[in-house]
Formats: sequence, C-alpha cells, structure tokens
Amino acid sequence: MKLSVKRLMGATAAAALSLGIGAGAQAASHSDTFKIGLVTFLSGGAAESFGVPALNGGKLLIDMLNKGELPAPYDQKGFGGMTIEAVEIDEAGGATKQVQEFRNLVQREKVDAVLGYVSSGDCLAVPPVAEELKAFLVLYDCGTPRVFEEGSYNYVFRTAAHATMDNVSLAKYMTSRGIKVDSYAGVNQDYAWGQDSWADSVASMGVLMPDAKASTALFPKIFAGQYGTEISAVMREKPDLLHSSLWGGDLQAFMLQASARGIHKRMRIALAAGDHVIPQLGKKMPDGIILGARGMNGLAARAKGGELVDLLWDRYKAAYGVFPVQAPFRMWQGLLGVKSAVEKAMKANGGMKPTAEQMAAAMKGLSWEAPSGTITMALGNGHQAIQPNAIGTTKWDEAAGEMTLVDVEYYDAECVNPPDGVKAVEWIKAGFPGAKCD
Amino acid sequence: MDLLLVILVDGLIYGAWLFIISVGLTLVFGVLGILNLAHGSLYAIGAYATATAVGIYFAYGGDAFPLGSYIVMAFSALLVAVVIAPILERGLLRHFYHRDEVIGVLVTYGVFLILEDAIKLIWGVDPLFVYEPYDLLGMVEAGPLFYVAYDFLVIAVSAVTGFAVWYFLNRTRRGKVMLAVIHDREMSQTMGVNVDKVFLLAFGTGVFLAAFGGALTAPMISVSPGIGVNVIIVAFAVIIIGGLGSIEGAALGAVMVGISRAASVHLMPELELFIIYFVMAVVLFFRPEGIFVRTQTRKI
Amino acid sequence: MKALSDIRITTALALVVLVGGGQLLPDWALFLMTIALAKGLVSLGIVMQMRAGLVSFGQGLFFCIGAYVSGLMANFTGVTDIFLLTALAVLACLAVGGAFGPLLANYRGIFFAMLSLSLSMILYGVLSKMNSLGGTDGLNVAAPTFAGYAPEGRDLSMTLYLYTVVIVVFIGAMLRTGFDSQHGLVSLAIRSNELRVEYLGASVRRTNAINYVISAVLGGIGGVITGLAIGHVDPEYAYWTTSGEFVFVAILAGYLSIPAVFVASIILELVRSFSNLYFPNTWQMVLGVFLLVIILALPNGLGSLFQRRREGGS
Amino acid sequence: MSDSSTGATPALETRGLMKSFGAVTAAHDITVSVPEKAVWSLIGTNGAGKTTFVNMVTGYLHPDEGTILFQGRDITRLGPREVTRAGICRSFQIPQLCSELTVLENMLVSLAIADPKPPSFFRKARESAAEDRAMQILKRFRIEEYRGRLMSELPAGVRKLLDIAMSMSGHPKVMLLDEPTSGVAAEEKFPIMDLVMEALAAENVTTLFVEHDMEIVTRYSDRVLAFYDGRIIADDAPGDVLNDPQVQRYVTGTLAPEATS
Repeated sequence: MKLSVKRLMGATAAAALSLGIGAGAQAASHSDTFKIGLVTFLSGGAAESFGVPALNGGKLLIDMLNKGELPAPYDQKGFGGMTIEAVEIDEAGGATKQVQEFRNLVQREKVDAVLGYVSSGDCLAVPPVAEELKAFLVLYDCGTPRVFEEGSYNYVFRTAAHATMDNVSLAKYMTSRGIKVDSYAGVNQDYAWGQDSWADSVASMGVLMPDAKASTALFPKIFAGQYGTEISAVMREKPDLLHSSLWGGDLQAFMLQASARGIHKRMRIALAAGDHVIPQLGKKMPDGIILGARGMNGLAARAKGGELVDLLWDRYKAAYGVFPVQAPFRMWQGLLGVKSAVEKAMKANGGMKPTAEQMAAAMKGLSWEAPSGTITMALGNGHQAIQPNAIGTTKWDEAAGEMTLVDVEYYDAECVNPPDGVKAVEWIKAGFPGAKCD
Repeated sequence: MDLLLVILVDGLIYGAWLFIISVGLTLVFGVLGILNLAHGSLYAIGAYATATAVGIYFAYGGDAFPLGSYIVMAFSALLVAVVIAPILERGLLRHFYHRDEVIGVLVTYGVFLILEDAIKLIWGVDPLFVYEPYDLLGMVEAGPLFYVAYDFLVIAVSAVTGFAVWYFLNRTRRGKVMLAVIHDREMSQTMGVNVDKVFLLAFGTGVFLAAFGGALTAPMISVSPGIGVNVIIVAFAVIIIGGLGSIEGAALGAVMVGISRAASVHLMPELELFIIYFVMAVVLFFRPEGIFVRTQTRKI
Repeated sequence: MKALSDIRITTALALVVLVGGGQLLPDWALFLMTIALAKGLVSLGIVMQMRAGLVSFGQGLFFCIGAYVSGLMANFTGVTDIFLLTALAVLACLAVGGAFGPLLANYRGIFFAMLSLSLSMILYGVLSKMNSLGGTDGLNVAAPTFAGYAPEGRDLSMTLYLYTVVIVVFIGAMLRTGFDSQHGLVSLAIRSNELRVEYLGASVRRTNAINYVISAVLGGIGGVITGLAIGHVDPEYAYWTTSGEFVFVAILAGYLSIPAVFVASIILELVRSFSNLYFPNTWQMVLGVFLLVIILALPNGLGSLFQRRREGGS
Repeated sequence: MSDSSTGATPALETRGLMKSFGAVTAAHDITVSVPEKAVWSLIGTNGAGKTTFVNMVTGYLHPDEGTILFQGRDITRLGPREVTRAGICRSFQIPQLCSELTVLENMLVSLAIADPKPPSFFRKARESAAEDRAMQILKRFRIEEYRGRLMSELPAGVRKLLDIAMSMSGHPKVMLLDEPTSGVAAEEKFPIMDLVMEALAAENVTTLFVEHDMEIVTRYSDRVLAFYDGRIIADDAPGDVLNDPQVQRYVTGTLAPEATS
C-alpha cells in the first residue's frame, strides 16, 4: 500500500500538471479574431450526408467571409472585421461526450461562440450547459421542437426551423397538388427523429386529409441497411402513399432496395428530408418522388435563384464537385446569422468585440437573408428561427444528365410554422391556428 | 397463408444475409478463441473494395459482360483477405492467444476503431454505389409480392458458403485439422499440428467471409462510413444464439433471428428494435452456451 | 493493525490530494475529473468482478439506471437533492442487481459478458421506445442541490467534484478492505480455479452474485453523478459502446490497484478530449492505437506499476 | 442401517452405481460399504472407472442409477460443494490449485472457506490468527518454505501435498485421494504418503485412495478394490487381491506372481 500512495500522489500531480499546462497554453483569443467552435459529424453514419457537407460549406463560407467576397449586406470582412477562426469538433460519440467537448471548447479553447449540433439529443443536452457557462451557442441543424418548447434560454439560439414544418408542408403538398391518398404507411428510423416525424405526419394528415387512413408504421433500427422485410410489409399493405423521414445511407439503401422491387410504381413516396441523397443516387432516384429539404434548400433554392444562392452554389460546386444540399445551406444560414448578430452588437457597443450577452441580445428576434430565404428568430421568445419551406417532385433531366425538382410549391415561414408560444404538436392538432399562407 | 409465406421468404433472405456476415466470426472464434469486434470493419472494407473494383469494372467495358461483376465481387473479397489477414493475425492477434477472451475483444475493439478511421482516410466520406449487380437478375414473383432476384442469389450463395465451409471442415484434410484445433487446441498441438498455419488459414477464411459479406451487400446499399458498426452486434447475437464456434449454430441462429425479425416487422413492428436481444436472452436462458455447444465436463 | 492504519493513511492522503488538487484545477479540468472519477466507479465495479474472473460488458445497465433515477426524479418529482438521488439510485440498482445477479452468476466468460450486454441493450431498446421518458433524445437533468445548498457556476462544479471525491475515496477504501478480505481472496481463488473453490465448499455462484450486486451499486452511483454533472441523460448510457469504455478502463487499470482504476479513467478522458480537439478526423484511430499500445505494453494493466501482487511471499 | 448412532453404520456406502458415457460403461453396479476409519485403495488400469467412482462420490458426476450414502445419509444428488460441506473431501490427480495465488494464500483460501460461515467481506483474509493456522498446516506437511511461491514454481510433490492439505482444512470425515503419488519422483513417494497418512490417521479420517503403485497399495491400505471395465473384480485384503489371477491379468498386467513382490 505504501507504494501505491506514492504512486497515487505522483500520478495525480502529473495529471494536474498536464491539465495546468493544457490550460495555460490556450491564451484568450485576440480581439482581432473571432474564434468559433464548429461541431458536426465527422465520423459515423451522419458524417456523409450532414456533417461533412455542412463543414465543407462552413469552411468555404468562412474563407469567403474572411476575404470579404460576399455581396452586401455581408461584405464586411470576417465578422465585423474580425478574422474568423474555426475549431472543428466531431459530434460523434453521444450527448455525454458532447457536453464535455462543449465545456472544453468554452473553458479551455475560449471560443467566442459555438455553432453546431445535428443530433437532437445533443441539441437538448448542450443548451443548459451553455446557459450555465453563459456561452453563446447557436444550434444550426437539429430538428426537435423540444429545445425551446421545454426549455428557455438566454444564450442559446437555433437558426434553422424545427422539423414540424417538414411534415406539415408535405401534407399541404398532397392536398394542393390533388394527390389521392386513401391510406398511407410509414418507414421511419426507430429513434426520436423518425418517431416525431411520423407523429407529425399523422397529425397533419389527420387535419388536412381526415379520410386518409394511416396503415402500417414501421420503425427499422437506425443504420439497419437492410430493408427487404419492411418493403415487403409495405407492399403487402398497398397504401397510396409511403411516408419516410429516412436520411443518409439508410435512405440511399432503402431507395435502392425499394425501387429495385418497383415500389415507386405502386405508390407515391414522400421523403420528408430526402433531397440530400440526390447527388449520390442520381438517376437511381426514381421520378415522381415527393421531396422535402427541411427548408428552401438545395435544388429548391437553386430553382428560386438569387445572388447569394448562385454565388455559393457555384463556389461550392467548384470546390467539392457536387452541388450543395440542405446541410451546407443550414450551415450558411447559421454562420450568416452569427455574422449579423455580431455586427449588430458591434454597432451597438461602438465597435468592440461583443460579449456573449451582447451577441445574445443582438440575435434575439433578429431577421436576416440567407441563401435559403429570410430567416426570422420568431419563436421561443426570439431564440428559434422560422424559415420558408419548399416541396417538389423529382424529375430526371435526360438532356442535362441531372436531377431536377418540378412542381415545386413554396411555403411562407409563417404558413408552416406555429406562432410563438404554441407547441408544435398542439398547433397541428388544432388545425394550424394563426397560420399565414398566401 | 400469404402472410406466412412472406414472413418465411423475408426471414430467409435476411437470415441468409445474417449467416454470411456471421459465419466467419464464429469460425475465427472457434479456432483462435478471439471474438473479433473488427469483423464489422472487415465487412465494411469488403464492401468498399467491391464498390471500387466493380466501379472500375463497369467503367472499363464491363457492360459487355455484366455478369462478370459477380466474379469481381468475390475476387475483391479474396484480395481483402489476402492483404489484411496476415497483417492482423501475424502482426497483432497472435500475441493474445494465451490471454483472456475478453482481452481479445478489447484488442479487436482497438482494431475496429483504427479501421473505422482508416476507411475514412482511404475512401473519404462520400458514399459509393455499385447497384449494377443488384439489378442484373431482374425481379421474381413470390406469393403476392415481387422480390429482387438478387435476394434469392444471396440465399443461394449463403447456402453454398455454408456447405463449402462444412465440406472443408469435415471432408478435407486441412479442414479436419482445423476442426481438431476447434475441439482441443492443446491436444492438437501435442499431436504435431502446425497450429500457427491453422490459425492463419482460419483467420484468413474469417476475413474473407466478412469481406465477402460486405461484397454481397455492397450492391444493395450505399457504401458509406459506419456501415460496419451495426453488422457486428447483429452477427454477435447470431453466433451466441447458435453457440460460439459452431457453423451449424450460426446457420440456425441466423434463420431464427431472420424469421423472428420478419415476423415482428409484419405482426408487431414496435418490437423490432430489440427482438434480436430478446431471442438471444431467451436462448441463453435455456441453453447457457448457445444451441449447438454442449457444455463439456472438464476432466479432473 | 499495521495494514489497517495503512488504509487510513492512504485514504486520508487521497482525500487531501484530490480535494487540494481540485482547488488548483481550471473549470474544464474540474469537470473532466468529476466525470472521470464517477465513471471510474463504474469501472471499479467491473474490476471487482474481474477479480473473480468475470468481465461484464453490460455495466451500462446500472450506469443508465442511476442516471435515469436522477433524470426522472428531477423531471417528475422535482427532487434535486444529491444525497436523496444517490440513495435512490443505490436502491434501484440493488433491486435490479439483486434480481439479475443470481441468474447471471451461472454464466462464465464470454457468455457472462454477452448476456450482461444484452440485458443492457434491452434497457436501451425500452428507453428508446419510451417517448414519455424522452425517447432516444433523453431528458435534461436539473442541477443538483446539496441538502438545501444550491450553488451555481464554479461553486456548483466544485461542490459536485468534492461530493464525488468523498464518495470515490470512501468506496475505494471500502473496496480495498473488501479485496483484502476473505471474500476478496475467495474471489481471486475463483478466478484461478473455481472448481477447487467449489470442492473446498464455497459457493462460486454466491460470490459472483455478491460481486455483481456490489458492482451494480457502484454503476448506479457512477451513473447518478454523471447524469447530474452532464445535466442530460439518454439511452446511450446503456449502449454497448458505453459499457465497452468501462471495460477498457478496467482492463487498462488491471485488478491489482484501486487508485489505478481512477487514474486509468482520467487518462482515457484526457486522451479522448485532446485527441478530439487535435485530431477531429482521426480521434478514433488515436484512441485505438492508444488502447493497443497499453494492452501490449502493460499486460496486467496500470495497476502492475502501482502495486505488486506478490506481497504474500516476503 | 439408517441408525447412525451405532458403530455399524458405514462411513461411506454405495449401492448399485451405474454410469455410462455413450457406449462406454464407466461404472457397473458398484456396491461398496466402507467402515469408519478404514483405509482402502482403488486400483485398476486407466479408464477402469476409479476416477469416475471418485467423481460420483464427490458429486462432480451423478450416477445414472444407484445410491450413495454418507453416514447413512443419501448424498447421491448433491454437488461437490454440498458433498464437501457434508464431510467428504477429495484430492486430485492433477492438483487443483489457484495458480495466481501463493502457497500461503491457497491455504488461507481453504481455511476461509472451511469456516462454517460464508467468507466475510469485512474480515481480513490475512489476519494473523488465520496466517498462523495456515502456517501450522504447511509445516505439518513440510512445505512451509514454499509459502510465498506461485504454483508454476513448485515441484510436483509440493503441489500434491498442498492439494491434499487444502482438502483437509475442512476436517473431512471421508477423504478420497486420486493418485496421490502420480507424477512424483520415486524417492519422494513414500515420504509423501507417510505425511499424508499420518495426518489423516490423526484425525481418524476414513480414506480411499486411487493408486497405481502396488508397493504403496500394500503398505498403506487395509483393503483393495480392483476395478476393470467399470466393475469391481476383486475386493479383499491387499495380498489376496494382488494374487487374484483376474487382477493379475487385467490390472497389474502380469500373471507372474513375483511382479507384485
């Protein structure tokens, strides 16, 4: 035991020392740079479809901002003249790990803001910590409405609309395009995203198409990869519509296996968040698939056009060889939101580097232009964004050799998002009270 | 009746796939005594290698003879085995044969972590697609539904693989030696078996089967990061149900899990997530070492 | 008597070093230490079972139960008192461990590992399905209070850290006594030759079941502290990779020394934290290489540097 | 017979034990009755059924048919632990020791378990009283100098003695020794047997031992059971059994009378 005491002391001292050195090496960032933590999936199943495209888009935009290559109102270099310096963190590893990493970013790396989180579990876990540490946190991607419905934060914002509008818009699309739906089935992943998506879908259909019957609801395990059994089950039911919020590799595998068995010839398929697999699937994505992109992102944004969209679209395509799908669009709207808030705060404080409080005050209720349309921090007491949405139908353009979106319907942000203070599920069930649609 | 038929067909298709991804795992455990957590990564590497090779095949005139892509698939798996098995077995695993089974699990967990990132470094994060072999054989009508003929090819290949492994172990000299090692390693060693060779051969076969599983799966999925993670835990459950080290057990376990899962998807979809663990817990409750392993009385 | 006073000295010293050292640590390191010590408790439970030759790949079960006790109590009853939450977690784990312990005590080796893993995965599946408990996204947990004292900021981190330190040191001392006890020696004998132990007239099942229940309680305490420190619980706590990390720390530490378990846990947290920052794209590879190097270089774990086994000989 | 208060109750009795492993008969109608304090030996070629008999009596194997009585009590279905607790202990052909523990610790384990109470979580295993007792026993078997050694470092004879010493720490009424001198150098055999038999006799332990060495059989046992093919083919005093032609043919492997000397 004697030995172990000495060793224990030695080891603890060594550990303490190494921690101390680690802390000392990280000097507080200078006032001419703005250090921002970017947290997104760099490994695992969500890296390919969400994390890496978003990070690529983010790095591209940061580079362009630092060089001052964007048009007004974003023509000021960096954030208000400060050079943007990004610290990348892999979001893989679960919420527990992300809470630790977030603390490290704020307390050890001394970042000025953190922009990140795709997983809704992380988006629920991290905000209380941001609040405790009084750190400026912007959630850029995750979909769960629970963040600001269950919590209320001063330092936390989400610059993307929550997932409610995805399925509300889909249901509206069915009615407005006159698609006959007597019964519909669902294939969604067995975790919060898939379960919520199906629940929203059933609720929206219940309001807009009360006669349509929800038949089988299947919940394969996330990253299952094999969907033969689910496809059989759906084909046996013969519904008019198949709803799915699958994403990434799962969606690609599902579409390969389902289209090989001709499922798209027997029923309409609506994919709540499916645009991001088009660059990979290309022609293997059948025509006539109803497609959402969780906002006016990707192909829908391109179809609408605009200076900002065209510039970023071309630069992204030149840099990475594929066109930008929803993930980089959400990263862009997040970064531009932070830029707007920082610059607004600097206007108010006389050009100083803003504190977390000043940035939070500036961002609250803010509205700005992004490639995906006008983003407004309208919900959650000015902390949760709403944004316009678009739904379209796939059509392969043989001549151009690329997938296009036809019959696109655009929805105003206030048409497919609940008003402030109303919970999303209740809003849907009540028949969308207060929705402003043109 | 239709429902039963559909459950059976779906269950068999899934079970056949499960068998291919788990038979190598059980073989490696039987001979080397190592539960290889990196099996899933080898599966993923097999899928990536296949996607790359078949992609090249079609890019350079494979369309003239599309069925040749099946040969390319098998060959890719073989290449993976020939390159990786000696490195892992000779370079790493052999140091742990005398250690605890659990150490083997941790070592291969380390290999799994390394390979996951290595795959990303080699192939990047963009998914690869090789759907040509999947569509090649067209569709088949079975009962009320259409299936992709490739699914039945998987059943056939799975059956052939199972038979080949069985034939090798029971009817060839090398196989019998391997079987002897499975039964009693020390005894075989004293009988003059070159255990080193047997281990390398067994591990190589295991890697080949894992990679072959990936090769067969590649055409029906998007080959992207993280595909190996799910495979490993499912394969474990299958071989634990069947009895570690038992080829017959892997077959029975795969069919049991396949049919239970199909029944659950068709009848009680809400149970799908943990049906596999449920089957495993029930089997272990009644047969603590799996179905095909007889508890051996130790000689004292 | 001499041995007893040795334990007292060690305990007092560990307490002084950890409490004193804590005052010097920056905020992020204080948090890291709290988590590492709490998780170390879970690994200590595995070490306890390792001494009798069993390795549980399902300690996430109890880690998760403990964490959910804190999450559910905070969300549904408003109880945030850490003493009460810890006591409840202990009770819950005693109940679950007591129910499964005698059953699992019949299993050995890889089957014990895999059966405990599947129990944990069943909890994972059930929690993922329970939307009322937050489903896969989990629940947020309110900050703990300490018998009416409700600190914030660094005070909160420090108080939670001190609470963890006291528990860890106390349990460490208890288990040292337990390792050196008759029960502990019989556990080691089971690890070597369980047939012999049965032939001497002791119940291997009973010993294994006791070890399982104790490690269940340690898992629960680790879980409740981690849940409160992180401020969020989700089914991931019961996922097999979580359990795998605990096993990794246990193997890294070896079964000889108790302080080694906590040092191993701290090392893992440090390596992970820094590799994630400096190698965001290859941190898994760094972790994997680290793991292999440790297993190859220190077959008996870090503990073999701390404490030699052969004290009986001299 | 069930009246255990009379001296007539045998210490150990088996009635019609049958055991087969597939096609191999390991025990066929084994019926013996061992009186208190008897010292019997069991002889037979490998596979004759001696160890199976020991395994059945000590609960490692259960007979397919038949009954085992210990002091008149039916113990047929008990496992090793209950049989040990009842008072029957055994040693092993290959010593069953705890390889990661020292000699002294092995002894301490057996003493801790021999305690009627289950091993305590709070009582130190190495308290001085226990260590003293352990050392006493090691001294009695003259292996105290090895107290700090691990099993891999021990000579075969020491392992055998430690194995038996551990078995004896529970103060058994009946002891079965499975080949106590196998693997031991020829010159050590008698000293080892002397030590063991002396210790057993001091505690009045009824003893059965399996043995191949006929010199040891004649010197230490007062009765011999000869096993062949799962049956007892002879059951008598050593001299008579060794002169039995069947025993000479099937067990000692020679018909020449001088072979047994």
